[in-house]
Amino acid sequence: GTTQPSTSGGEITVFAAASLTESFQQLGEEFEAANPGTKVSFNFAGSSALAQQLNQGAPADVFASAAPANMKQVTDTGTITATPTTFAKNTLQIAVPKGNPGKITGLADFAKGDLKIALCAEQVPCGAAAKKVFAAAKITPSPDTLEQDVKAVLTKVSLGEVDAALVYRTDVQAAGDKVEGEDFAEASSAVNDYPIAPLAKAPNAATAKAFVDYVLSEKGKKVLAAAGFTAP
Amino acid sequence: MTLHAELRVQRASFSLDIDLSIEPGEVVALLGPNGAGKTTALRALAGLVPSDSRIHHNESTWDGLPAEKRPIGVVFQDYLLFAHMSALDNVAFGLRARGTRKAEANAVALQWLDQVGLADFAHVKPRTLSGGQAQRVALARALATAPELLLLDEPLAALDASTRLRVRSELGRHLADYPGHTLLVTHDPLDAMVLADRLVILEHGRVVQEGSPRDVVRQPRTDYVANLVGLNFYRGVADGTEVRLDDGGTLTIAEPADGPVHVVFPPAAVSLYPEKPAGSPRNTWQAVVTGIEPHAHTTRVDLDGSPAVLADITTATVAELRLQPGHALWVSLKATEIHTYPR
Amino acid sequence: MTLHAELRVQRASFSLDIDLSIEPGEVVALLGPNGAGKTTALRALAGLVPSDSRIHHNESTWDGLPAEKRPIGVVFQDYLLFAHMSALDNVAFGLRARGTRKAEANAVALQWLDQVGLADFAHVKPRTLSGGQAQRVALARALATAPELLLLDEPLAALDASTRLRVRSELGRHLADYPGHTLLVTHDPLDAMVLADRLVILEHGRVVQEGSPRDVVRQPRTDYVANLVGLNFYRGVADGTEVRLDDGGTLTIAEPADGPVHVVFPPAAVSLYPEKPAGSPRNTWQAVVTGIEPHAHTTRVDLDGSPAVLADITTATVAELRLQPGHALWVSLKATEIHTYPR
Amino acid sequence: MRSRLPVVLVLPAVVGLAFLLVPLAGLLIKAPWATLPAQLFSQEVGQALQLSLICASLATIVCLVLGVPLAWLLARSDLPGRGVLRALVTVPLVLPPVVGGVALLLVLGRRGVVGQYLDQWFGISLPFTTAGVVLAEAFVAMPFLVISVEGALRAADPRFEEAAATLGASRWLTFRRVTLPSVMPGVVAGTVLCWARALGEFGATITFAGNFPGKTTTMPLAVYLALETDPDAAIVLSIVLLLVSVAVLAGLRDKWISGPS
Amino acid sequence: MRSRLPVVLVLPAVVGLAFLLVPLAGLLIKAPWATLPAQLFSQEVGQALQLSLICASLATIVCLVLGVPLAWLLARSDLPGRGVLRALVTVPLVLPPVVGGVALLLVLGRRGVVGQYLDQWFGISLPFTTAGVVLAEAFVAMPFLVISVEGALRAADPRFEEAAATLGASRWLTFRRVTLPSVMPGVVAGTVLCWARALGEFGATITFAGNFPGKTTTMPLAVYLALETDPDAAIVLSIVLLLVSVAVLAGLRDKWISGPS
Ligand SMILES: Nc1ncnc2c1ncn2[C@@H]1O[C@H](COP(=O)(O)OP(=O)(O)OP(=O)(O)O)[C@@H](O)[C@H]1O
Ligand SMILES: Nc1ncnc2c1ncn2[C@@H]1O[C@H](COP(=O)(O)OP(=O)(O)OP(=O)(O)O)[C@@H](O)[C@H]1O
Ligand SMILES: [Mg+2]
Ligand SMILES: [Mg+2]
Repeated sequence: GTTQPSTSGGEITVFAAASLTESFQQLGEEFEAANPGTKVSFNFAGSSALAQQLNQGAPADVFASAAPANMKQVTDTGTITATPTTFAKNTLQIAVPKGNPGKITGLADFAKGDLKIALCAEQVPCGAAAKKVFAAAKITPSPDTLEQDVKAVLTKVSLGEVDAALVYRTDVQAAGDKVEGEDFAEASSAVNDYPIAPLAKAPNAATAKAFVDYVLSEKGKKVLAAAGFTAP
Repeated sequence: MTLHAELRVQRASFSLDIDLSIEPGEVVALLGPNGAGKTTALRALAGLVPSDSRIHHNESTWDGLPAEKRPIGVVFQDYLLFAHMSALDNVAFGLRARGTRKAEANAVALQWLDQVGLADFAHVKPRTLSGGQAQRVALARALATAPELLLLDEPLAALDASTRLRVRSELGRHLADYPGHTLLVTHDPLDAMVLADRLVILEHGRVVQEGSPRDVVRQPRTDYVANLVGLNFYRGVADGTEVRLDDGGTLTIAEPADGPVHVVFPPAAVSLYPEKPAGSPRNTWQAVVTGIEPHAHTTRVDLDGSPAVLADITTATVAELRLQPGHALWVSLKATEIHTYPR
Repeated sequence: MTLHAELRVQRASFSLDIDLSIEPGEVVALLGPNGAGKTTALRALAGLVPSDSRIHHNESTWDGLPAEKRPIGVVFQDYLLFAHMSALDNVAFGLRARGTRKAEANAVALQWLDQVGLADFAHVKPRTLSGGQAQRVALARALATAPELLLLDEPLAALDASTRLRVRSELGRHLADYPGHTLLVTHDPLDAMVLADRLVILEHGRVVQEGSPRDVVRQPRTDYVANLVGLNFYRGVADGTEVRLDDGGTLTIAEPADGPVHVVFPPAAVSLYPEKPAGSPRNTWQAVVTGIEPHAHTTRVDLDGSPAVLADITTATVAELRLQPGHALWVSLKATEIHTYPR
Repeated sequence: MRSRLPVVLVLPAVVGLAFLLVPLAGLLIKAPWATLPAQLFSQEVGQALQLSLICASLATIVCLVLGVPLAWLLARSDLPGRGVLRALVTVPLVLPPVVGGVALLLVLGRRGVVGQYLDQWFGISLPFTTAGVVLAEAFVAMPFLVISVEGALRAADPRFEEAAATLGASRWLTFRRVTLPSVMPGVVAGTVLCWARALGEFGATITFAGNFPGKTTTMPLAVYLALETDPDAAIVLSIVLLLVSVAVLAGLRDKWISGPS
Repeated sequence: MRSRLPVVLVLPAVVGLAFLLVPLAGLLIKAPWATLPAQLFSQEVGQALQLSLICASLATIVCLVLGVPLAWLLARSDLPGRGVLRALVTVPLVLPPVVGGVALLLVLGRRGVVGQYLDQWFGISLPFTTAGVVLAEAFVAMPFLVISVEGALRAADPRFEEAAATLGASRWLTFRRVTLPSVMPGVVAGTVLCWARALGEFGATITFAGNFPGKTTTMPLAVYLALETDPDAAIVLSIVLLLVSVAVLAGLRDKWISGPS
């Protein structure tokens, strides 16, 4: 059966987007400390893979997605019936290699053909966001590559393969000192929401709700803010 | 209990079509020139080649049976020893396959290796055996399972003269004791004569002659067989004591005959003279030496004439006549040495 | 221009240590029992086995040379035809490897295939050749490059009697014309006698006898050689016309000798009688039949006595004496038939 | 006793070797070695490494048990449509591993074609378990084994099998005692490919088995997560994986292999 | 003329076949077939498919040219440390492909150990080009070829090479005319593995060569991106890739293979 009553006290499984790895691991530890007897295990992977798994009946209590689209894939099938809540937002930043060898000063440089530019593919959230930003700024970028995720973009930035890229500020922060971030004005025109929701058939519904609440709490916000997320 | 086989195999440009019967305890030797189909016949009996053959034995038929269900033992022309097993394991393989326990199988295998004189090589891999040693292991492997039908493809070909003598007589002893049926493919007429009760001569996939060694030796029916047993051989038409040979020449014989006959006489019955001899022999004709082959105690001389003829003479005579290819000589042959029989 | 080779090979439990010289145009036959090291010697000459051998030829040395740089041709004991090439391509391979143009190489190859009687099989894959056919292709392949040193490992072993006669005499003709050096490994004394100018007998990796075929046939020095040439062979000590044999028995000889000698006589010189014969032969003794092997025209009888002896008698005599293993008979031997020579 | 190696063979061989090894050398040079000891002895890495080795080995065993017979069937039997079957067997190679994982979920997931019955009748649920990791790795790695072994079987001389048959050996005995030992080098090659592929497997694993530390987080998954948080650590982790696999392969292969040359 | 196939072999073979094929069947069943025609005839898909086939084939050629000699060197020469070399050659198998891509960038990238000179001296920059795709695929796929061919070489009887040597053939000629034809089934098996692996290659390609439609977007990359937004479309794309590869493999292999059995 799929809905056995919780027998293992407070153990829950959280499916979370890979970009949340660091902050959610910390949140999990804090949550366990705050609620003795509970245990949080994580399954970190790409949001779309997680959505697939959930739709195939994966045993999870909570889903935290990096994009509303992936959350929608799960709510569409009824695997999640609760209304998802946005718990964090992420904005784009210009990422350049340490020392900014391409002398990038703003979004306008993305139109220069002689620079190596990496963007995310339109199909992934950061690519969709970048498209909006360029539309708002009325710039036609000349990318050399349209990467399938932010990490792939950052790898190329940190190795100096590209002179500039457009990625989330949280990712720039995680990439360490090999990558420098530059804010730009048009970033506000494309903000990415991170939704979270407990599953309809969560084996441990009570603890699942408690964990969602904890993420949305002030303590949760602080951890997320430290990773570079902005509050919803 | 006779084994009856009608073997029919069709290959690209070759067809085999022979009927064979082998009595229990009988050893049949299959002789024939290279490419005659001896190996093919053996493979058809073993069930290793797709064929329309029909094989009956012991009121049962083998037609549908796969090779491993046939109670056979095979020695292959190129050994086919399993390279990753020791000689002992090779020999024990058939016994193990038939369910004998390991210790027992090994004991029997060792006994067989001993019989072929290779007990010391029991734990050696085939790769390090010499050609003859490998052949003997293959022999032991096929014999070890005491099969009902033993198929031997040139079992003695790679053995040296002394080992061959020994293995041949051991094989002969084993085959004599052996209650099953044996088919022996060989090129060596001596092996066939010594080991077989009956010879079957194959040419171009068909049986051309069949009979006891003695009959075949006395009355060959094809050039190949005559060659095999070392006789001068002609076809001719007899009219009383005269035989007109198909390929030219006439011979006088002692016992009158009539109609188409085969004519044979041993090379040793032929005498050579530098001048036309005067004397009792009824047949004398001139011939030219085309080849000389020294044997251990005699020399074989190839002569072209009407008819062409082979002569075995003593090495002393060769020296005395100063034989050289191209020399013209007189050939003399007593009528009583010539044997004829109907075609 | 003589080829001098000191062949030294160390194998697991076998060592080869022989010196060989081959004159230009000379054919040396290497004979020996299975496992004597014939193939190993051949491989050392071909450069196929790591060895401490030293080979000099034509004022140059082959010691460091890899096989493909040596001007050799090899016929292997198990053919080693390239399975994915046609017979023609196999034969043409050596010529192509030496840079001959394709059309020319194919023409020469076809000629060679024709010489071994396989022109019709030019475009056939080795897998579909019979054993003897494969051997002949291998022969043609080795001869096609007209090598300086021709190495033949049992080149005639798989041939049938008539083909063998033909290929042997063709091979003999080719070797006679051939200006290079030839080493022939064979088990068949007849092949060796017919084809070779000199025999080298190997046992346990050492040369035990060497000489012209005639000398070896007359004066064998080991049991193996005596067996090979078909002689009764004993070691003994002579004192005038008496020879006391090492393994028991005494023989009277015609030509007085002294000291340790070898004693030989042909099995055909031995007569058998049911009763003690009275007459001229100086040697008579009793013996028991242990084996009977019919040959084409005579029968070989194995007798145990003092000494043990082999006798060749006519098949008629066998019938007359009603010979059976276990029978006791009288053996008679003329002193003049016995040949002795110092050990 | 053979001549010098021919340049026309040695040159491309060396270029090929360089092509494969120089990038690895690059990794080794640029790796932040200082963090290596800390990584090596961290509990998670130890766990992931252990899990990787166990799962890859189990997957390899599954592949051997199922794949070698399959290779034999493809090489030796006279099934109709062997050509298509053989091509189908190579398909999981071409499939992007993530799609392979999806396919496994579709079939063996809790709502899958087969999985729903496994779940209802036996209470067995494969996704998100260590068994799931083994399955995912086996699915991706098996074609390597099958194709290598089939190639070896096709190159082997079938007459030895005939000889075994005349000695009374059933097909099974012949297979075990004659065929298999004679194609051992090919089986070893296939096993190495299979094990290595299983060890490096990522896409199908994370999709089908998820990413649960201690249960399904193998080294490649750990590398993936490390790429999210600390790219340098990811490289160090990869090197750890490399070193372990080289050690295992170099240690084992020469023991297994005792062929010619 | 042989007996029935033994159950002990056929059973695991059939289970293995099912294990490989049922998930594919699952994909086929669940695929939204209605969208297939639209996908098939869309320009991007056509472009990606074409690029995939071209790059995989080129990568396979690179692998054959470099890998077969390398396999020969490993199997036949008496280099010291062959065991370790052999293990090193398998390493790109174990490496998560993304890390393999990073390794390639470290060496051949714009700032890479070798790449910076390629860039400065010749103006050649490999990342983000089709040549980069070929290189990345070759790097990942070559070990498959090398190991398969080496296995086949080890199982081949070296005495045929000796026979060729006595006929005056150099090692190179022997290799071309004797060794290679006799291990053809192994080479074919390796080539199939190599081509299939190159065709399905994703991680190293996107990391080293990036993703730009018409230049570096191969089918697996297209599948990946489709997975992000429309998993059904991704499945259809995968099926297209599968069908094409099965057609190619089934068509070619039986032509190449004419071995025993
Ligand atoms: N697999 C095959 N396909 C086509 N033809 C074949 C095949 N095997 C053998 N042959 C042909 O069948 C004929 C008979 O071959 P077989 O091997 O039976 O001869 P054999 O009498 O054993 O000769 P040998 O004494 O030389 O061994 C030959 O002409 C041979 O070329
Ligand atoms: N690779 C090897 N490793 C170890 N021993 C070997 C190897 N090859 C051959 N031998 C041994 O060397 C000895 C000589 O073998 P060789 O093949 O030279 O004999 P041969 O005289 O050719 O015999 P035959 O007439 O049976 O072919 C044999 O005892 C054999 O077992
Ligand atoms: Mg034959
Ligand atoms: Mg030999």
